[in-house]
Amino acid sequence: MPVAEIVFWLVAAFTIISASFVVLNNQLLYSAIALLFSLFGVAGLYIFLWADFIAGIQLIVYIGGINVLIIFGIMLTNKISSVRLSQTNVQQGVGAVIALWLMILISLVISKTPWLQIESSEPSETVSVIGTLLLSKYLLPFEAISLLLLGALIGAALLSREAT
Amino acid sequence: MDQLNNYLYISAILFSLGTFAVMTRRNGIAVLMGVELILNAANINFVAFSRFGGMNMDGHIFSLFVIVLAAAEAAVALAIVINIYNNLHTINVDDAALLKE
Amino acid sequence: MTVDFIYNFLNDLLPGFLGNDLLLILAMLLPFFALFGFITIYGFGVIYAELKVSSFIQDKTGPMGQGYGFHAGKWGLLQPVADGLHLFFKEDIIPATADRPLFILAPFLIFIGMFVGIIAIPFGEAIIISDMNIGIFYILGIGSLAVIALILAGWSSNNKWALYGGMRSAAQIISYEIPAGLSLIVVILLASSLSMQEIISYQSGGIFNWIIFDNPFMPIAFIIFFISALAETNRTPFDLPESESELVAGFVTEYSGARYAFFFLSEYVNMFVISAVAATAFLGGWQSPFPNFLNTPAWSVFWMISKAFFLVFVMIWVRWTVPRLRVDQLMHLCWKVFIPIGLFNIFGVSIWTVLRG
Amino acid sequence: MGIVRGEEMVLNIGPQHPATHGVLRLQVKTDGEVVSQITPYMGYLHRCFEKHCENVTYEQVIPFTDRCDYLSSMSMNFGYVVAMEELMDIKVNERVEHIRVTMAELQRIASHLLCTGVFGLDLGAFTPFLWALRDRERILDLFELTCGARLLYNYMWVGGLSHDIPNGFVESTYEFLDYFEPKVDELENILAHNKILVERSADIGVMPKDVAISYGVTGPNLRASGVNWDLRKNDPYSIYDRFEFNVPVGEGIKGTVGDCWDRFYVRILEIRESVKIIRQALASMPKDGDVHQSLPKKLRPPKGSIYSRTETPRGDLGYYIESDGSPIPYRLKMRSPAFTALSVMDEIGAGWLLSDVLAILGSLDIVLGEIDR
Amino acid sequence: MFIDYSLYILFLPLLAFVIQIFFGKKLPRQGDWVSILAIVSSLVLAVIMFASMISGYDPNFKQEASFTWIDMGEFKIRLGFLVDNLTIIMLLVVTLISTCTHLFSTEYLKGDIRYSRYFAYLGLFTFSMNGIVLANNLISMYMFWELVGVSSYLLIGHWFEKKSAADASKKAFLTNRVGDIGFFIGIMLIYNAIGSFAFGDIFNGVASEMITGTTLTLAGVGLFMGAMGKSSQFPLHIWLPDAMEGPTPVSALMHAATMVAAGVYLAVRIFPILTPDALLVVAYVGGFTALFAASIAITQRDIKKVLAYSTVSQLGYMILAVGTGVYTAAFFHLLTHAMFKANLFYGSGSVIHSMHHALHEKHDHDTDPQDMMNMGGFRKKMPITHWSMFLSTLAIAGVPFFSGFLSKDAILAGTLSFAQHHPQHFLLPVFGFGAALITAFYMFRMMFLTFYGKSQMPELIDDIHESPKIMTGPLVLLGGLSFFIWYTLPYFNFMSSHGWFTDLVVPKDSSVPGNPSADYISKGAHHAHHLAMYLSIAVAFIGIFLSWTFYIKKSLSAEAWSKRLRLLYRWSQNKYYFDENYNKYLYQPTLRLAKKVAWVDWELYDKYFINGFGRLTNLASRVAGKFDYDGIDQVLVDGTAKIANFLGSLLKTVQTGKLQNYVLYVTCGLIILMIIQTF
Amino acid sequence: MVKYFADIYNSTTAILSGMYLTINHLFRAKKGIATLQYPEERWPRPERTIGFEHGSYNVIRSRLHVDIDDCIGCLKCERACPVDCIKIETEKSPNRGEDIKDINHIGITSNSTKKALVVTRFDIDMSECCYCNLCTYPCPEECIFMTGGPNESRHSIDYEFSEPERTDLIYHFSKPGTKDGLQEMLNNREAEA
Amino acid sequence: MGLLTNKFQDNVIVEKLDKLLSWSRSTSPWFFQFGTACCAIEMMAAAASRHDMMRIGAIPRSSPRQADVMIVAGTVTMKMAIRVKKLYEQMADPKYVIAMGSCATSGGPYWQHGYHVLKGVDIVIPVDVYVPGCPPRPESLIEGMLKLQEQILEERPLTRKMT
Repeated sequence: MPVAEIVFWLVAAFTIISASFVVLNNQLLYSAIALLFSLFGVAGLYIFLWADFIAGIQLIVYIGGINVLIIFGIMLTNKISSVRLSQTNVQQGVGAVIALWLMILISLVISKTPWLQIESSEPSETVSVIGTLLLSKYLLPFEAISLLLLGALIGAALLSREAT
Repeated sequence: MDQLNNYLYISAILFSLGTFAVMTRRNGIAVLMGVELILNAANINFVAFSRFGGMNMDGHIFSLFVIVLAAAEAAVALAIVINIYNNLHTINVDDAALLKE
Repeated sequence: MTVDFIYNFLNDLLPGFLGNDLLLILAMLLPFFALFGFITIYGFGVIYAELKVSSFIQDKTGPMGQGYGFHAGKWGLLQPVADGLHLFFKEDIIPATADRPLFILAPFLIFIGMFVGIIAIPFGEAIIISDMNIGIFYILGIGSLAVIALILAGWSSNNKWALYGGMRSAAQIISYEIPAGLSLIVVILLASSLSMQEIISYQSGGIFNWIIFDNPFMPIAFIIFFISALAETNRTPFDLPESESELVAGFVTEYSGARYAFFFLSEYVNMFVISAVAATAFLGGWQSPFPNFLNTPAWSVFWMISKAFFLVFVMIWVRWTVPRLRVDQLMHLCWKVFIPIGLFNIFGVSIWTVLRG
Repeated sequence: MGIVRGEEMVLNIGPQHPATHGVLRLQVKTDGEVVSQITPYMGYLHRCFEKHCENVTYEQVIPFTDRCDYLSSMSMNFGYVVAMEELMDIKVNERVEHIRVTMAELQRIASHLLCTGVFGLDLGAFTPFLWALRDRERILDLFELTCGARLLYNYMWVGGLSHDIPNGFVESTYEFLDYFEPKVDELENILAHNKILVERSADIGVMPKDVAISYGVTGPNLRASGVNWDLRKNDPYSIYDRFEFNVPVGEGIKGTVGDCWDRFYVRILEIRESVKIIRQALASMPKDGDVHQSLPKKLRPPKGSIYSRTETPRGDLGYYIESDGSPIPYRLKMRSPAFTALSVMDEIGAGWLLSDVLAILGSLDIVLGEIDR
Repeated sequence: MFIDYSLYILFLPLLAFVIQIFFGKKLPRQGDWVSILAIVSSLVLAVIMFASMISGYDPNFKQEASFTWIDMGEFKIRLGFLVDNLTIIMLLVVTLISTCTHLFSTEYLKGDIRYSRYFAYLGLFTFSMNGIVLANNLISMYMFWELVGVSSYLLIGHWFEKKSAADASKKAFLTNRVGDIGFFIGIMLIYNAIGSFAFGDIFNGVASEMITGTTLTLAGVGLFMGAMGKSSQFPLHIWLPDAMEGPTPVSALMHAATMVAAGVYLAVRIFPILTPDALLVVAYVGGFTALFAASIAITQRDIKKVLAYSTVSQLGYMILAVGTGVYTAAFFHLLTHAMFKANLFYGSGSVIHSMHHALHEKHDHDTDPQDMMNMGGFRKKMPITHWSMFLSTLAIAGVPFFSGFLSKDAILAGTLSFAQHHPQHFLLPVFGFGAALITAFYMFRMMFLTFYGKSQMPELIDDIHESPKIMTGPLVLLGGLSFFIWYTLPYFNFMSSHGWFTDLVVPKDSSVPGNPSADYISKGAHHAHHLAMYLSIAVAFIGIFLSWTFYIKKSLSAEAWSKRLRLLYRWSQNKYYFDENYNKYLYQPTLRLAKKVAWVDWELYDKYFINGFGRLTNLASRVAGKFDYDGIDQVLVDGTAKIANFLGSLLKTVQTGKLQNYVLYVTCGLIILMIIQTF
Repeated sequence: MVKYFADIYNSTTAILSGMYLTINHLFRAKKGIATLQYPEERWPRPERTIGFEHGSYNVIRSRLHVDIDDCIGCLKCERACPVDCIKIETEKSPNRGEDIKDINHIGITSNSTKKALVVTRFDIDMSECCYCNLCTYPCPEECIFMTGGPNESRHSIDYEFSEPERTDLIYHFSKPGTKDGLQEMLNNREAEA
Repeated sequence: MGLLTNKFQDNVIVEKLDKLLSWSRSTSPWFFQFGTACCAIEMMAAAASRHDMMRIGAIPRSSPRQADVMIVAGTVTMKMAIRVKKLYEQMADPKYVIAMGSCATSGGPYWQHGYHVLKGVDIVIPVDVYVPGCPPRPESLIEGMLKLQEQILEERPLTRKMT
């Protein structure tokens, strides 16, 4: 097995283990940190998929933005003085069964479908292609998403304002 | 690593883990984390299909959109959660069941 | 030096000595060891420089190696070594009320965040560990790890000062990433690439081709980037998170020994990374200031390091000159001064580019 | 910022904290970064000064007055000897008066230098602090030249001085003043007009006139609030009525009258005025004169009491001495200026950010030695 | 190189403006050196451009650069810059006069409270004027056109504490707006027909008859209305004399040399699309303005007012020339006029400056320093000012060997030839020569009253001094430029085969089919040349002679003649009651109309119609409501709701209000679907 | 808006001028440095040659020293001390002004005063001393003084006497064995008598 | 440090390492600014330009966790004694204490009548070096620091104690 393959499986295992830690841990902050590692692993997977720009975006937006937001959220919604931020779960048994079923079913679908794979080579430049696409073919969605972001910005600001 | 299926399996596992989190956790922020996992699973699929479907970047664009959406969603969701906390002093989503009746 | 280069070199040197995979791993690890050595030496150098520069500014001599017995070398040159050694062998206290795993994780996280950033910094035409397509983007992204590390450090210490420090630094770093990014976007706009090497090659041909002299907006962008960099490294006038007179020692209040040394060192490594990015993006990177002169690989390493060190020196210089800002003034500066000017800058540079064709 | 909204947190600044200028404990209630209430707790440096004085003779009190306000020992000595001389009706000669005034004003410069430097340090500027200390060392050299001690002098005695000034003292003082004046400009340049410092201190912690007066704040803090009150002018003791000098008051150049910046800047202006006074005192100093009054071996003041006040670098210093005719004071009470300055802390400090509170504390220039006594 | 240089010329003053407006007060000397540095650099660049244009002369030289400004699919607007011979000369003129103004102002406005702001606005004005010159299309020209209006507003109102100045600036701005509406209509008409704003496209479009007939005429007249506003032609001329409230250097720069010339420049630019009808309108407006303004100028007492009406008159000349087809002559006159009229304004500024100082010495604050009746005998006291003004006066009067003679002669020749071809328009040359006669008369009247004879306020004469060097410098320079020799320079240029300066701009054929060709016009003008020359020389000397008899020899009494022609005199003195008439017949009726309309709107429409409608609706709704509640609501709607309520209470058990449960249901559903789909 | 830019301008210039100041200090470090390389070089102690008769007293507040041979045991210094850090015990000398060889007691001071008392204990606890110099003034024999300064010929300056043990800071000036020796001698004499 | 302390037999390598370690500790004694009263001012003076403690490697720290040497400068009152002990306990090993000035050494001027003054800080924490003076001159403090360095340099932290 070539080194790259080993690294790939390591990254995949890392991602999944961190993700299960996110799901199974009872301490919120630990979950958030585990989520950080999981997102990191996903960024690694992106690199294996030749999507280096997406990996960079994943780093900046997810790790630098969303994860920090989540950590802030955790700290804002708990008494700071208490270190242990535990939480409780409901319907774990049913949930586990259903989630397992879901996974099995999706895996079945995946394995049964004859996927079409087109051989292609690693592109030398992804950023400019994405940029061009964004401003030509996907201009409308791009604008829409900017509007959405603006709305989210205003909404979040409005919601978190003190009610005075 | 040069097989589409591998990525799809990973994404399936992430997806079901995320679903599990959304189904079982009571804490709003934990639910949010589950949602993030689900979105990531979808993103892996997008990028993987793009990679094995001829490397035509459309998948990248979609995952880009998803990431942006996720950012917006996280911001708004956290704002809501904090609002709930300020009003009800809890962030367990099932306690905030004013919608019920 | 790229991994491939080392790999080929090793392969030529020791044909068949190791398996290909092992050789590859070796080729990957070697630059990391080199990097580690570099960081160690750099750390000693920069700490010594900080001590000395601050002392001279304050009309004193700083470490002179005086003292009892075998003292710290001439002019105290060994002072940082002694500092480092004694820190690493000090007792390592984890407060009983602290959150143990996170308390241990935080210093490593921040150090890794800083350390991994260096691999995308070019020291010469081929002297770069990894020439990424998205180099500058990567460094920005990896830098955001520091935020989480600082929050964790502040929070897990279970100390109010540390908590305040961590929160302040997180807010500060997140905010200042925006103006830093805005001013880098201008550079990307000009060089039309995210790759560090291509940004540098855009600036080839002497000092007047450097991006900072490219058009009248660039010095502004450079200044914004530099000040944001100061803020991101938590240095005066933005050292609120560890401000001595307010928060005792900020988020490192509870850290001692080797863990504290990690925080300490990572601050300086971060200074270097940011300075190197600034040098790459604005000051021509490893390009010599004279066109086609002194541009051999050895010289290029020299230019890169001297440019970065100059900026590090300026950071030290600023630190010992100005008072620190208040939290709201800090945010005011970021959101009401830097971001509007940064946006205006983007606008201006775009128009300039269009007009210049 | 509102990091932690709606959650009040109690912070204990001190007793061991870099910004409290000693062992003061400020219990601070914060809401996020905003401070809602400040309660100073004192007594961490209570050294039993007043009780001590009831156990030692009148001469032996002087070393203890030194230790009250250790940043301006000369002025503390001065106040005590002025009170004693008033009580015993002693008139000291001209030379002694001139030397005393010179010393007190040098001490004022030294104290204000440290205060301005530490204020800068509280706001994060390290370098000016060391520059200020560097110049302060020169003053301490002068003191050392005179009486051999650097910090606690025991120099002014009842009815005179412990020593005459040495030969060459006047010249070295002139030399020092010539060296020093440009350095004040430098200090002012790097601190007073620095935009960041102005932003940090202007309009912060405004102490209005009436608050200052009703809390009994004195000294530069009072003058910064716009009240022209200086005992050297308003109730001259010693020979201060002979000298030409101005009493700088806060004018709110960068903000409101009575803000931190004014308190800081008034001190810099006072440094300049002190330089003026020293120059005049040195110029008019008589050439000779015994620095010791012939007094009995043991000081036995007549029965009675006295309250006398002088202007130290921190404000009005009052000594109340009650004598029962024995060589040991029956009761000695000190009214210390920094105590009132600290008591105003909650009034002007609440509502500001945490960083501002420390700036306000720094600008009040308190010394715990005399607060706790 | 040309495009680069012209961009630098364009943006340097803007840079100076930005620096001045933000940091001006902080800089040493209030930063006037920044503006001067910028404008001098621009001047140097313009001179370089001009020199290289001369050395490698190419009559059809043209460079264009453009970029897309707005791109909305089909709808595209491209902005750009055009550099040709016309532009280069114009740039030279603008930067030269602007430089002179900057230098002059440093002394003239010394100690002014808004000194730096003044320089900033000068920079803004220069920028926008250069923009007009450089524009290669109507829309960017319009943009700069408005910018010129704004900066003119700011500069006229520089001393806005004075009510008259504030009013004058408003008047100038609003009057210009009237013209600009026409301009904009013209632009839109053309864009509608041709689909582009660029001059090249428009000319081609007109040539290929994409727009013809009345539309084209209307468009041309519309565009010309803009020129009318800016160049203050007859019905819209009222703002220019009032604009003299601004600082005198501003008058020299804007109201003599550049801004008002913008209208002429526009007319010259759009000449190829003007139809014969439009040209006639142009010619008559111009000619009438020339004579009419000159007749006002005779009786004015204020030195600057005289110059202002003179300017209006001269601009009328230029417009007249455009209208008669000799538009290169118009441009030539624009050039020479810029030089000597700017010089005259500087001279008057210098005189006013010293008058002002003299009055200040005497603590006399009531006497008007601009009134010519208080002057006289300044020749000895202010020799440099006198001589330079004298040279310019000779030039404007059309005395041979001075620049004005050349350009005026060309215009008159063109007019004469036009009248020869179209005898029914004999009035045009009459306007022209009449105006020339009166011009010579009143200009010398001004000179004589100011500099000759005895002082009319003898107590002042001792305090009158020559202005400082920085003010006389521009005077000397521009006075020197009044000699004809400079405008024949290309003739002596061994690298060029071209004669007179006017030939630098080669007339082009009109794009409108059927218009006479350029060759035809120039031949006609050449034909009429000699006659026109003799006539104009004669007319000029008659005017000068008359003036001499009136004001030096005093063999004819000015008072007596004014009494004799009392009606005319009073009309002229009061500017033909234009402002009053406008006020009476235009403004007041408009206001009254507005009040009437408002009354109708409020009292009638709102009270009766709207409210009545409301009442009606109210009634109808009550009826409808009864039906709605009793019929639909009770039976239909509530019935449905009852059913829904019943169903809802059934489903309520599923509705737990717990998010987790919902997700669970959803996932279950998903699984069931997948199972169905898969197996 | 103008204020906004003016603020930016002001802060920039203020910071730049500050930085100019500091860089000046940095580059003129050689000239400006105020540091004293303490163990190698010392700040010159002020030399005092003032006229009045205290000239023989040192004014530098350093360690106290007692020339025990000159001490007559008058206890004036003990009384003057505000903190009572001087402890003196005396015994009556058998013969006024007599040298007692056994305990190295010299009977006559350098000022030719005959001693009536033998100082059996003269302890100064330097850790309690407040360096006020009050004890040196009343001494009639000028035998207690702070070291250094004009006294340098007698005892060099000494402010560096840090000790790892606190008891080392208590200085015993009376000659060792004085008390016991005197007692023994007196006992002997008694016995002889 | 606790992990390695006194675990090794005496041999050459350990001895060299020992020396290196004690050298590093003695060369960079970071001190904790624990100024309470008058002596604090002289401690500042010792750290300031004229005397510059940094020459011998002593750098002030404001958090006890990172400091090696605690300089107790000034009077310690009964109320403060608890805090002194607490702060001392918060310091990481190896830690040293310098008692600066008379008050910290023995209560100083207040030893007799000072009912509220701790009579010597060695009552609550172990003191390594006593610096006399009231207040000690900066030179004295530096001298005390040098004495402490001398002590530290002679320590052999790694070597197993022969007991």
